[in-house]
Amino acid sequence: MQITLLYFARLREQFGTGSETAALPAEVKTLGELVAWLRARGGAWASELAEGRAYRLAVNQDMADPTTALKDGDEVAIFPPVTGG
Amino acid sequence: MQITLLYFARLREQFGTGSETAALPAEVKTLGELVAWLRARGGAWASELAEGRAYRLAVNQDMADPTTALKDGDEVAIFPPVTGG
Amino acid sequence: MKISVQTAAFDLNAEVAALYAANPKVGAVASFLGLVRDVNAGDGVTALTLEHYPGMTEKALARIVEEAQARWDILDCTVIHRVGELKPTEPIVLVAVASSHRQDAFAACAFIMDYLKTQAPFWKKEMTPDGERWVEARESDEAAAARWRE
Amino acid sequence: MKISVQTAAFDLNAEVAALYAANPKVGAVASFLGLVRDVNAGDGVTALTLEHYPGMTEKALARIVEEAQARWDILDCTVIHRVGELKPTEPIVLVAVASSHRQDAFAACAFIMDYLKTQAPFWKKEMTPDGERWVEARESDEAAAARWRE
Repeated sequence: MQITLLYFARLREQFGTGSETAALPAEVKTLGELVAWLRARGGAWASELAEGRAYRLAVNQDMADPTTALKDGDEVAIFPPVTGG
Repeated sequence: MQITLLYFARLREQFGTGSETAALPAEVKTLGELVAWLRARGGAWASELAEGRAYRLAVNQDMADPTTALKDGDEVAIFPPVTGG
Repeated sequence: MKISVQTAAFDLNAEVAALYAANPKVGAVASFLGLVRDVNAGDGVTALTLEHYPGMTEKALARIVEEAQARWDILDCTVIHRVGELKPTEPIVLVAVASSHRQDAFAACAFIMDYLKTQAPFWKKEMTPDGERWVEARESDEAAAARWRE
Repeated sequence: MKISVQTAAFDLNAEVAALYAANPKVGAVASFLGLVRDVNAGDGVTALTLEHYPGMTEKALARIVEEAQARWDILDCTVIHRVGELKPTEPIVLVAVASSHRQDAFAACAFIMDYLKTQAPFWKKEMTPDGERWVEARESDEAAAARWRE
């Protein structure tokens, strides 16, 4: 399946991009599996998404967690804990 | 001793005056004794200051209670529970 | 700190800006505006007259603000209470508290309002279609003030 | 209900008056103004850049306001959050809640701020004399939001 990935704030800077379209391998079915797949890219992906790092996930503009199932066409966002207000 | 008495809101209207100067008999030494002395005037004084009626007391512009001792020249105010804000 | 008892209306922008515009340590301003409602206890209210005890009013408000300052980190604070005749939708009271952080600002603002409601000598008289009446104090206001003493 | 994410400044008078001027049922407006401070975590801050997630931001704020409406009696409410570059003493956020009674207005306003701080996708970057840095989320903000779920 194909999804849109969005990155914000520190993650956007570290990954060097704010968005990308990704064609996911068949075994990537959940948000948690997506993060593991991104982490396997190495570099900033491995360090920013390492176990124990704080990041947040959203699917189609709602907060989500690693167990959330993905479907074709989803808009997935990964970003640091929010700091507005 | 001589004191100034101030009345506000409903009590001012019921007593028909907002202030008076009173020369107290020697046995009136506390706020509680002052209220009893006023109550003995009868009429609105007896009904508005009856046991169980809600009123508040202040001496020299600070909230006070019936045990507060009076001294010559005090400004004593009697008024209903406050309703500002 | 500014405490004012006045008949005139006030300018919310100017009052709040006075708390933060010149002080870049201020990160939060919590404010409360109390307004005349056109209904109370089920009856229509066409106007409100606010009476107060000149002298004691300012003293009571200053004491309430001092107690708030002792409890929370406050950088500045304004309390304005109007007296005289007011119509529905007119502002009666403004309490605005500036602090570095929002929790202090919120708590101090709510505290000042709860104490003002039970400790500051103001009285409201309502004009209704059936005539005038003095507003009765509410038990819930006593309870709100009491919770800060727990 | 008004929710706005904008770069422009806003007019506190106009925003608050819009909540009560046409509705004589409103007895209380609690509001919160968040401002850029010139210091954070011990360092000087000369400017702040606010980034957000367009689309999700408005959705998250609307959801927070809906939850506040479900919990308290709210007559109207405005949330404005600015984005882009801001200087010390400039307003960042306004949350204003109108209600018949002050307890609902205060609680809903504090709740919306606590949730906004942890649920709405905004991020602050600070300019300091030593360069730029992303502001770190604070544990105390998570704790403030968590207390509403107890």
